[in-house]
Amino acid sequence: MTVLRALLVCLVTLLASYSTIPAAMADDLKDAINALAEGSLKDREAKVDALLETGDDTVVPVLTYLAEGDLYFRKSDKQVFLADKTGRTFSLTDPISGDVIPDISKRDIKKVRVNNNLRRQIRDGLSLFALNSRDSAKRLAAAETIYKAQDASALPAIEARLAKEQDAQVIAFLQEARAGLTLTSDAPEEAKLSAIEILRDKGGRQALSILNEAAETSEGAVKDAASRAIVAIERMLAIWNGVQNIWYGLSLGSVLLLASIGLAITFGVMGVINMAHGEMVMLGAYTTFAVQQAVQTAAPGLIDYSLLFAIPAAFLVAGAIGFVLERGIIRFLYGRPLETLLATWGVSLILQQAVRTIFGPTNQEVSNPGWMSGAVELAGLSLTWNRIWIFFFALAMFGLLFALLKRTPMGLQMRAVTQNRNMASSLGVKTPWVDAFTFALGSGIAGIAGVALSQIGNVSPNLGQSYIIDSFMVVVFGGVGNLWGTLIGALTLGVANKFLEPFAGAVLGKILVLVFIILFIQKRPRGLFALKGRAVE
Amino acid sequence: MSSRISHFAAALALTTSLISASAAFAEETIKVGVLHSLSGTMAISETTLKDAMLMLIEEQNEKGGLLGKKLEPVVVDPASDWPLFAEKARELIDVNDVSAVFGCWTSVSRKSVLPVFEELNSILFYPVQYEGEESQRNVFYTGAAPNQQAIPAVDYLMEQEGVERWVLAGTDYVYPRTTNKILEAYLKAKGVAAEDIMINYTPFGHSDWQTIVSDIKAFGEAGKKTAVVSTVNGDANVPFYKELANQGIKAEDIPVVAFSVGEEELAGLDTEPLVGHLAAWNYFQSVDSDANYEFIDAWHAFTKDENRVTNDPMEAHYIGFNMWVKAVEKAGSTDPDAVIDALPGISVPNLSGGYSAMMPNHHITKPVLIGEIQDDGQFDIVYETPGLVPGDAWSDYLPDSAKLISDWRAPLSCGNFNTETNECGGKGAE
Amino acid sequence: MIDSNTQVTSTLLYLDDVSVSFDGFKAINGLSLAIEPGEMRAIIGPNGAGKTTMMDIITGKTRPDTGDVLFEGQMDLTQHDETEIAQAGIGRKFQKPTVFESQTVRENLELALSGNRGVWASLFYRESEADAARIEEILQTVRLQQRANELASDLSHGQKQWLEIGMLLAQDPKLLLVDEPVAGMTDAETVETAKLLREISKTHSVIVVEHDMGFIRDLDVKVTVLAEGSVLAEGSLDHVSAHPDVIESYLGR
Amino acid sequence: MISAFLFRGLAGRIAWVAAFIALLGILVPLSNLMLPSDHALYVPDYIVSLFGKYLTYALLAMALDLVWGYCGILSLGHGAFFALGGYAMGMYLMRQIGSRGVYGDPILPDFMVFLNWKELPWYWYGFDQFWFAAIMVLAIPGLLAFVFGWFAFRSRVTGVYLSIITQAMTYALLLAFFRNDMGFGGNNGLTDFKDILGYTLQNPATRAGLFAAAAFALSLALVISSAIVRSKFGKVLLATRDAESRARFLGYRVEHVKLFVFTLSAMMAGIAGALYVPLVGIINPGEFAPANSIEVVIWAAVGGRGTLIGPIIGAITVNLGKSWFTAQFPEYWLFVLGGLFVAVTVFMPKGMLGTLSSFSDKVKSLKPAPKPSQTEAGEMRKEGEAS
Repeated sequence: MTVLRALLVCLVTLLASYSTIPAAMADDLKDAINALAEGSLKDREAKVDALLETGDDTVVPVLTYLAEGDLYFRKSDKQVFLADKTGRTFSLTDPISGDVIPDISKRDIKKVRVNNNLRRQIRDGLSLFALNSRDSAKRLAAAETIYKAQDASALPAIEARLAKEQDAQVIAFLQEARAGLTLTSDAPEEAKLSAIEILRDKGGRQALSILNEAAETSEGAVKDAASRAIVAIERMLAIWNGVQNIWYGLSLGSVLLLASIGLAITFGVMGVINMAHGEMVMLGAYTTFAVQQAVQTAAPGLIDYSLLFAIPAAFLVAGAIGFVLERGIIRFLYGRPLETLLATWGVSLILQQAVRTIFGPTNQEVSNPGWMSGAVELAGLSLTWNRIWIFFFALAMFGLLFALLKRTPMGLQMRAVTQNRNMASSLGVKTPWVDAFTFALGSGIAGIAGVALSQIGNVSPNLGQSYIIDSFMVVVFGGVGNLWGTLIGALTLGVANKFLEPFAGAVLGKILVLVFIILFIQKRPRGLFALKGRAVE
Repeated sequence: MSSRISHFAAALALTTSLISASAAFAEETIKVGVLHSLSGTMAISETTLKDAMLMLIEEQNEKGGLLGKKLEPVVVDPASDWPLFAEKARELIDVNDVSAVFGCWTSVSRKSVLPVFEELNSILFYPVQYEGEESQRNVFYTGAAPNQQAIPAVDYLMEQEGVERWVLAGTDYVYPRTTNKILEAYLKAKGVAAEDIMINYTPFGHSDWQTIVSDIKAFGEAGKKTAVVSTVNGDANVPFYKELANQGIKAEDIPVVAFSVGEEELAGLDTEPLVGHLAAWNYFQSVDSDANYEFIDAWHAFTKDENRVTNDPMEAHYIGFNMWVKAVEKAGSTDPDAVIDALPGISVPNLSGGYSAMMPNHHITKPVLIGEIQDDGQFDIVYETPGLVPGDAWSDYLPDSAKLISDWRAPLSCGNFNTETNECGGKGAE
Repeated sequence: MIDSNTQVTSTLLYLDDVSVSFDGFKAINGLSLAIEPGEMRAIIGPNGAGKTTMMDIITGKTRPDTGDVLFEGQMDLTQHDETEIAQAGIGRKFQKPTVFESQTVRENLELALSGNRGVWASLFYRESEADAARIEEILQTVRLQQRANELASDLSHGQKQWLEIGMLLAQDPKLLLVDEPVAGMTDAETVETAKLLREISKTHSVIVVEHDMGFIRDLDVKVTVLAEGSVLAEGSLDHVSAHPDVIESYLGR
Repeated sequence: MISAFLFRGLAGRIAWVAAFIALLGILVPLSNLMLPSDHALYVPDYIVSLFGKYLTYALLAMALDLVWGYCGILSLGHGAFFALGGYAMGMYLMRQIGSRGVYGDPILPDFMVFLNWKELPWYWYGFDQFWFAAIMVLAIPGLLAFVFGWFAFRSRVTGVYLSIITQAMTYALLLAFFRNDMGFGGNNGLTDFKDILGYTLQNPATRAGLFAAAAFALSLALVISSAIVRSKFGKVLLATRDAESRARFLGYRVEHVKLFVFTLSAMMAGIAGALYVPLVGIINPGEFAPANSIEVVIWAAVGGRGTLIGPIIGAITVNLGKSWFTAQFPEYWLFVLGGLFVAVTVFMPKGMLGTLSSFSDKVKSLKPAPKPSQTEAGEMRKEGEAS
């Protein structure tokens, strides 16, 4: 965004220095721009329209700044400027001359107010300007906006651009936009029929709503063709809906997996009923916040990558606290699993209140980096980047942990100690240290999960509480002590939840999943992946 | 044996008074109860209100206190545990002998303490927007009733943004249920077809919004201008807005207007992608008035934090506290009956540059503001009702509630007077 | 195999071609065995021969994949659970002594004493004189009368073994399954135990699983050798120890 | 037979504690109602309702102890039975409001009126009668526990798996009762009660009566529980806890044993809930929160599990602490409470009562007293065994 704006300012300056605009016209424009300062939001719509109609490139930066709420006027003379915040003051750029006035106090200027209507109007209007941009990506975005806006007045611009456009994607969008407009106009039947075909191939809900309208208002061949197209699109939508639902389920499953994977170690492998697990996740999320703050002050350029620093930091913070917890409390409680529940519950209260005291009780802001924002449209699917990252991140963490436990000497020792403490100890394994490190590992992993979960939810002292029950359900459902069980359990519960949600609603869906877990445990009293045979006893 | 208990009680009372008395030894004070959760799920919202109350009391003491005495705050933590609210209310009134209590956030906490205030005849100032359908002699509602928030917001969207299709999304509890019932009736009265209204409820703390947001998106792509009216509560908002942003729902296309999202909630969010989504309140930190600037400065000085935001329930406490001070001065005592009788008609400055008055139904008059979220976490006010809107205890859009009125002045002195049967006690026509 | 109906009905315990496998591992493989009323049988076999699994099958803890298990000729044990089988008259002593450690020796015996096991019956149970006398008698038999009121957890390993045998006696079953009764006992205790078991076998049928050859010799009963889940040999101890397969699989080499 | 059975429950210190609680049930209300408020022995209203609430918590903790301390079933869902009993009572109290609700509807509770319910759901029928509600207070938690236990114990779900599914049960109920469509008032639950059996709830005398009821209920439940754990059935319970499969091989139907005690305990929890609701004036889904059930476990552990009396002491101590800390150190009380839980589990694994009695055992053994005879030693251990 900032790059774009810098370019715009340059453009303005360039335009001004070559002074390609005749003086009289410039004055008219200046008045039209300064007029934005006056009047109500409603009046401003007509003024924006007037500016758009000039077709003058000078209005592009003005309107862009207006849409972003960065257009200000000077209180003294009602002159409108493009404002950029630099530290505590503003630097103002004259939209026509391009002159820059630095160091203006907030008190001397006032913002030109804007609302959703104006923003939409500007976005749609500027898309016609962008249609002639040299950047094909911008043209594509503009074409998409035009398709979505379905504004009949854009038709001449579309035709004009189609005549010279080379980029196939842009052409496709513009044709689709034209098709939609044709269908609602009084064009001849043949044109409408081909428009229906284009829209049918395009698919999606907007095409569906255009076709629906066409089917209602037209007759004969057009109506039939539209109805057929509607059926075809609806069928596709239903299929994509199913696929989308599976993705939602997997995504929810990956969140559950993240939340429970640390617990699969501390509870599953070590048998500690770790009620403070959720707080380890929370500590991870707060570490992410702290790292983000630190990066912001130390190296603002790296802010998009602060998450990468947060991962090891969260692991260390949560791991260290887990280590202290094990050495200080839990080691006295081995062999009394139910009492670990009580002690860790107490610890969780303390950690919650500690975070509340240090960071305050309110939510903290952890922003999504650029590469985790937005969504990618894939055929009929819309996949959000943060969910995609989290999904693969969860799988990667699972893979790493699995390899650590099964393939390294450290993992071997951990398994040995948890299976037969005395035997391991007599074989020379330093069991106390292995215990402490195993617990620290589980806690550290919970901390890493907190980094990821900070991207989709609250970062508040209550964060841990909202995941703890689900985590226990996942580990128990999958089978205590079995990592694969945790993986399959998390994904199964996620998908089950998402398939129930459309029918039963979010609340009832969750209740049904819980009832399902209760019944499932009756069938398999030791979870999904239980060991069989005499070894169990 | 019973002596043990009374010894305990004495010890309890003694320690309480010892600790509190250390601040103002041998000086008689007027005690003010602050009943806000400082731990548990609601601490996130309520802690701020406790701080605001402490600031207001401190300011009043600097001005010389009240009736020549110092005010003394008594803070307790009901820990987001609703029955504990009732216990703590009883403790404040019975053991600490407070003159008035400022507190509660959730409806259920208010419902829980209500009988206690009635029985022990004390005063509660309740600062949060709520579902209405209540008017109790001992409670003063300084937050918004549905007609002071929801209905003006819907009007704005309908008139200014031309919205024709509505998603009413809320957390499944009484405030959203009632508000949505009222809105549904209101929208239908305005000619909105049933298929153009989608109602959706989610559990508390709902965190996975993928399905619902994509449903909203689909609902909004049917060719009519669509808006979301959100009564989603507290914790669930952050994941909700994050999902909205990520699925690319822009305010220009499908604006979301929220009644439970203020500056405090936005503090936990990156608002860049949310610019233009709306909230309806009676106060925003961005309100341009001298009183507000003073208040914000005082708040920053009190909390020693330039970044602490102010919000609507804080203003409600500001109004409520000043009303109480004025009423006590008018009555010349802190006697609950005298103060309750003195309160209706009291008018104090609010923070948006005007005056708010306590009405006989124990609700107050307020302007309704509609703001759009800005990228700095503040709201830009895009609409303000021309005059003050009086709070309506009983909604006109619910059939059984429409015939009730509330007036606590003599001779009526009734919170639920049935205008059809002319009887107090909400009696139906039988 | 050994079939003939009269034999089946007169046999106390009858296993025919029983097999069970855990995750592909055949713990019991076509095992057949018959115990006559009043008989004491010793079962030996190397580790993993399926001795404990066999007991699990008889007492209903494990369901066999195939085969018949009949008690007193008519009760199909594969169709009943542990409780029903115990109530039908099969008692079991575990390999590791399992007594109720937080209760006294006397209470342990009281719990084991035969009688109605129902919820109401035990709620309103009052100790009769006959019951008290029976407990005294058993205490005497297992030589624990001096420690009757001590917690079971305070007993020595050998005493726990005896207590468990005493509990079996109190239960008064028709068939006792005794799993390694002398593991961890001193020589003197072992001799005492053998004496005790011989005494018990006068009135009960007993199956003893044991490693201790000296002890088996002391018992002086018919021996069945198990290996890899099936019967390898059967007969007197001298007979089976002369059996070449037994020497091969069990006695080493 | 029954009286002989109950008489057995009155053995040892149980008799004293039960009598003490019952006496409190008489003396506290008397002092509250009869004595002038400046009398040295006067118990103020605030204390009556506060301790009334504690007594119901104590009953809940003791009910949990019966299944956890004696039978080894760690239920993380006992709050559900408590809440269900509370809801049954709440429904009765709701129906008693009659036309005194804000809308004056003679049948429908207020929350149904403003959500436009037209008629009373069928499951609300009968709750206008106290006897019916009283039966439901026992029947609903009992039935849920019976059905749940019947499945779970038959399938031999044990240990932490059982704990977690009891947690799932209460969590599912929490979500269900949050739903306004269920017809139980959603998140707000049931409030605004007016009177019980014709006595107005805002009257201190009614609360004194409820205090007495809670004290008697606790005292009676203590005697019954004690009778149970001292019977042969109690030995079977311990046997099930310590060596479940051994008990099975002795011919005990372990699932029936567990089912009986689980159901009984759920009913006691239901009674506790039913007494709690009129004392605090509200019942809402928050009572189903898994955290509440965990807290009950903590009360029992703090007091000393497997002692019946310990959980009573634990429930009262922890809640007293909570009441006090939340008023004195509103910002820091969670540190204190959390620290207390950690300290108790690490330093006093047997809870307060257990630690106390093992301490007094030690003191006794230090005395150069003549060697106790066998029987005396046995008796002492019997006392100690449960702790």
